[in-house]
Amino acid sequence: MRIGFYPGCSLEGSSKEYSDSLFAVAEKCGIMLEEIKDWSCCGASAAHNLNHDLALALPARTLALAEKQGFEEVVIPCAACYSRIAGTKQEISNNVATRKKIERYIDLTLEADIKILTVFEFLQKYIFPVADGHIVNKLNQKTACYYGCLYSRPKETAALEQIENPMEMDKVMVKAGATPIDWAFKTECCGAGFTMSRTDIVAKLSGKIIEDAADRGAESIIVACPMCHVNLDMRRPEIKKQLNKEINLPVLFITQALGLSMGIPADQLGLNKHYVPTDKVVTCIVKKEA
Amino acid sequence: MARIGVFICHCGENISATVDVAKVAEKAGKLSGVAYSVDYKYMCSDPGQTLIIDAIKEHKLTGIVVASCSPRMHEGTFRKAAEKAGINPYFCEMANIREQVSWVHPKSDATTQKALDIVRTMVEKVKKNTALTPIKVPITKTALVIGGGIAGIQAALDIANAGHSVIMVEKKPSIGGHMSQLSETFPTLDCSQCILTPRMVEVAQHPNITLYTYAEVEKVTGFVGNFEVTIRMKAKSVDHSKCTGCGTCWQKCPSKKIPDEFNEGMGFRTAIYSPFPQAVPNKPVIDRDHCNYFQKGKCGVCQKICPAGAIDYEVQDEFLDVKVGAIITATGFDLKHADFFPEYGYGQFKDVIDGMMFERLASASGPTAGEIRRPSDGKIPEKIVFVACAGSRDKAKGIEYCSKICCMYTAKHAMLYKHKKHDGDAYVFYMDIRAAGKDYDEFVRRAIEEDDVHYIRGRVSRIYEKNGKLIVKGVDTLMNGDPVEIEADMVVLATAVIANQDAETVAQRMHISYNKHHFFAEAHPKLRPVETNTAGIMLAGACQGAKDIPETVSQASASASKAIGLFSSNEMTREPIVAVVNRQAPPNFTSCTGCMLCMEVCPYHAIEREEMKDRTGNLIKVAVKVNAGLCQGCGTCVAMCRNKSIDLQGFSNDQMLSEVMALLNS
Amino acid sequence: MTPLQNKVAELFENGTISLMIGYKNAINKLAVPCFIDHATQVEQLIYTPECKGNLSVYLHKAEIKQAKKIGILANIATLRSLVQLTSENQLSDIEKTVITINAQNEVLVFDNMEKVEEYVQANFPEYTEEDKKLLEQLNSMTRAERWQYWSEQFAACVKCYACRAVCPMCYCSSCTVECNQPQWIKVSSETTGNLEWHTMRAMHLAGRCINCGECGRICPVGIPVHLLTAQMNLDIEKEFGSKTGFSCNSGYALNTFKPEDKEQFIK
Amino acid sequence: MHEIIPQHPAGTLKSQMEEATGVIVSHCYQCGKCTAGCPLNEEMDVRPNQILRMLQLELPGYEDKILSSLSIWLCLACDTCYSRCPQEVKLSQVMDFLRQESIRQHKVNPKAKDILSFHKAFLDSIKLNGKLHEVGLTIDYKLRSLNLMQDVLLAPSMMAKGKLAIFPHQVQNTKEIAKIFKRISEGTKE
Repeated sequence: MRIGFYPGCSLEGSSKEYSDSLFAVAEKCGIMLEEIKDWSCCGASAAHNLNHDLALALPARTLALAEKQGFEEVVIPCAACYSRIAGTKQEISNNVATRKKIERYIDLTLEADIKILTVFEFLQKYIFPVADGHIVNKLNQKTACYYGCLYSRPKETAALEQIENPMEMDKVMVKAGATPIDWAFKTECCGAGFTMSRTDIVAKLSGKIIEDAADRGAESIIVACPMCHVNLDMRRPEIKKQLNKEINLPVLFITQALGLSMGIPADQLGLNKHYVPTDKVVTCIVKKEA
Repeated sequence: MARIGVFICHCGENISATVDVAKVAEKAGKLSGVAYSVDYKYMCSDPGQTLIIDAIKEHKLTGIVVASCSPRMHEGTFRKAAEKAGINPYFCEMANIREQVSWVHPKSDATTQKALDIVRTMVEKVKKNTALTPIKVPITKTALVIGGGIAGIQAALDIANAGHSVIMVEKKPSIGGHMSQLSETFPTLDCSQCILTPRMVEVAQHPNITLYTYAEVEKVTGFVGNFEVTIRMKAKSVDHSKCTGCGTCWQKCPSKKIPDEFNEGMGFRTAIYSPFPQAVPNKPVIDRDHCNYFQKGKCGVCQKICPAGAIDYEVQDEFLDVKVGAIITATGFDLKHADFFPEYGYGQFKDVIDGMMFERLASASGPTAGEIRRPSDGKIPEKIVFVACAGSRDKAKGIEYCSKICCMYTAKHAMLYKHKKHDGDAYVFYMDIRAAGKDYDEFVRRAIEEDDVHYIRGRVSRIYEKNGKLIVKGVDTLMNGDPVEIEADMVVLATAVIANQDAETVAQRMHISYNKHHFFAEAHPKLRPVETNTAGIMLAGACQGAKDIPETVSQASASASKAIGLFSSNEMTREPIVAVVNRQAPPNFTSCTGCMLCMEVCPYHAIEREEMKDRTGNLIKVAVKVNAGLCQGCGTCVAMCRNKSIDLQGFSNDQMLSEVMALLNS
Repeated sequence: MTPLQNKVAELFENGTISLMIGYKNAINKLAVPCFIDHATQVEQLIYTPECKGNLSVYLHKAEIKQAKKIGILANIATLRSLVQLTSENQLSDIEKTVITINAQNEVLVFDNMEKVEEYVQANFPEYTEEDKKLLEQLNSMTRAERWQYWSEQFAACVKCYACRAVCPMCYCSSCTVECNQPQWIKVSSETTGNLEWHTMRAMHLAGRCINCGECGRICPVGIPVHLLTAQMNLDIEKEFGSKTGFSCNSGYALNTFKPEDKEQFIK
Repeated sequence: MHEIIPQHPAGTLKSQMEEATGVIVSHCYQCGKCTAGCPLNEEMDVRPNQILRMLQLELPGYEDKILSSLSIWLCLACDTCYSRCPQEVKLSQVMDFLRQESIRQHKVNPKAKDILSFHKAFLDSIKLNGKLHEVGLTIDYKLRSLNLMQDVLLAPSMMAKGKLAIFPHQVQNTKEIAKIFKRISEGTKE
């Protein structure tokens, strides 16, 4: 079966390392991902803030293209894109009138029956069955798995089993030989779309998250969302000002951490692209005992 | 030849305001078979009834139609009048021209015509009526009480003290129910066990009460006055006739780490156990799921050391069949548990507990001997947050109803804590305070005014743990929606009262109805609040809906009085509106072919198989018959029968068709 | 002597049966029912493709029941009706031995209904090509056309009740149509009354008809009356997933309630 | 940008909102759990439960107060409120609606200018390229918001890290996207 891949805008730009590391891990395990041809932006928070129809039409176009190109499953590693597209799929399949209207806007027909996989579902379904043979390293550190809002809410599209205390990422990290910590801010909001327009808010919300992780002894934060990554990694100067202290806790994408456990070089995983240095993470790694 | 009398009632202005009653009376008088017709201001009044009685006698009427209100109101009144006048009461029919005509239509000719049409249908029906006699059913004057909590105890004692025998069935090893777990009770703060245990002992010692603990009702058949009940006596593994309750066995039992249900898991018990020191009977049973002997095949310590030789590992569940006349269902409630509230971390954080756990902590017989200590480290909390409506009034979580008791017990909990820890802080997050009972609001005010409990109006969004404290994130909606964050040592959730897990099974076994939350349904929410729709089965306590102790006890006494009322005569009469299977001369006996379709659809299990035999006992025919005691006259069987072998007395096919034809042929 | 005749003779001789219901030759090579009460008469028995009649209809007759030990020669439709009648509690007091001849021309003897049920399930008959075609035609009509079709058909009905007499599922000792207090169905033979009668009969057979087609075959004026219940069976199978004459204890689709039923009224 | 803001029929704000979102305002029983869990409750001028309260009461002046509030622009659509709401009121959808209505009625709170500028710049970037061009968006946003100096130091380092593309990635047929925008703006005007 061909597995479709929807990178979304961030994975082509500010979070390129997320895409790179996902492909590196998939390649290592012999899984092929095929990018949806001619995909467009999901509209992100801007569209649903300003126009509901547009917020449905943009994701619908991509869904329709994926269907046309014969994919049964599409992997969407970006939490924001996942949330917009899964929400659109749900709204369209629940309401025929809406579907007809949107089909008219995008001038394409769609069934909205394609299966959408989050990065967790993708790893669980395709990587886990073969991962053990490829995992050679033990990350050997305490990690704080941070899920954010978009995987856990709203409940109609939540990709997590327990939305108040999700464990999906924690399971991946255990597999990679890390020790996930129990902490309080797994699904709190980081400030998301305010990354440029209200950096003060981002600093406040993300600061609380980083502080709690650090207080509980985490040595790294693991994320699966480009927005979370930008806010937690790139906004450190503002956060430092907000907290009045410097916390040098690196923030890794889940696929980067898993890639490290598979012995994929840090550069290939894009670890050099981060603002908070990731050297400490790499130095923690030990060879997995046979 | 029929001589029908028609009596048109004005019902004051109720009918006459929109219906031309005089015209109806006049036209009805001209209908075929009508010998007398009159209108009158209030037919149900004494003079009205006298008018009817006199007319029957004077005009030698064979049947009457009273055109007035719904038969629900006054059918009984007019049938009695007919009987007084010397005709069979079932020759009296009512035409409902109030609810079905005058109340729902404006004044017009059409309205008057509709009234006349309805009168005409009833005239045609009454022509086809037959004399019916009420059915007499004998009564077994023994009551079955299911459940040995305070509801069951109260009901059993009331019935037993009235001189009738009672069988009480309790599924746990001891009676006492949830009330035995409580610390002190609102609004008087008297000790729960102190007031309950004398009642428990009274039940055990009452000459009219037979108590079966560790037993469950397996099957209920029969009908009011004549129920047949099968009771499963679960294997106790201890012969209670030999056991002296000395306690040697549970002191020596090696399986000591079983979470103690009575203490809500905050303590341990042994595999052979009596649930609490004041248990009735205070004799142990073996919990086979946790007993080494039953699980691993070795141990047998209790048997070796029992001085009375009462331990018997071989004993199996036994079944006992009893006959009873009335059943009181007092099966109680449960509390919503576990990970129901993930955002409050219940089940995740040890110090987030529910109300019943707090009761055990506050109880002198509890795991901390009455000191409020938090489960995680046994420390006395400096600050406790109580969260009301933690599960109740929460549509998203599937429980939209109010659990009714939480406002009061939360105030009590906060008060008990403050009484024991004077410098501690108690906060209550609430949405509304529902304290509508006698002395209830005063009680809550006392908590606020005298004991300085801080009430915050707003719901808690999340609770998480940090540095050994529980961070409670709430809001004060009375302060402009300002967020409130409290660092607490312990959080008590007022979780929802829910129906017992097996409530649905129990209801189906008893053939009683229940709502979507599996609380048992009363026959009428206002006028028949303790009876079920199945005659002879009554409800007591929280199995019907959340309620506190005073209300439970009142309801238990009410249902007991229903049973006592039933037992006040040796037999009871029932309306003869029941289905009958026709009878024909042999060799047919009946046109029923015995396909038994009616048997499957009968909601009351009133249809039985009947075998027709000749003198020598040879089977000639298989058919069905209706048990008049069980039949409620719903008519489902009539609809199912293909060749009309079954008919409903008082509403026969013939009568129904006459009504329809009267309308069509007008 | 054919294997069938031999077998039946043997059953008489060892006392398994005291009366045999089977077919014999009549003029024009027609097969008609015959009733044999002794081994010496077995030579009359035939089993040819002409043996289409559903002999189970006789099991309800008081005279037959007196025989106590009954043997019955059953084609597949008869076997199916035996199964359906059992599920409707109609055969519990009859001691019967069922004989059939399979596609390989072997004589099979069943001494209990479980075996009959097993055989029926393994050899469950399809609708005939002719019936399928007719049903397709009827279903392709508009509602008005269909009403027109049946009105014309039933205009010819003479109310001889042969359809009822030949039907193994019409076993009521007194039929609703004869009920005159109150009178539900017009007794005279005219189109409305005829439609009433056939509609009622179809409703009473809904989900019970075993598709033997006897009613249509026997009709002296050639009304394909069996199509009504044949279509009803298809509908019921689709809606409730139950087949008629398939299981001895299946219950009746139209009065069986299950907790998972989508209707709420029963809860 | 204004052309794609939907036009709504007349009616009170509550009735329009209920019709557009399917949310029933009377379901809210004012427990305040939404506000209690809101990550930005402290920043908000009107708290989430109060917005619903004003919609419930419909007293004079409330509509303006809601539409010109900063709160509706601060809502991050994190959905914490809805996920814990005992009455299942979809507050994030209410907020979506109120923002659109606030623009339509020209009542956007001045303090929300930056947030709105960002959203508009974002959509324009998509309209132009079909995908988001981060450099283009940043420049556009800076011009609109006049926050010219913000993050000036960040861009070169991002580019050095390969996180920013100077030229936009585009969908193959950018006209398609423009058409969708056009159809919606026409469709919503109807």
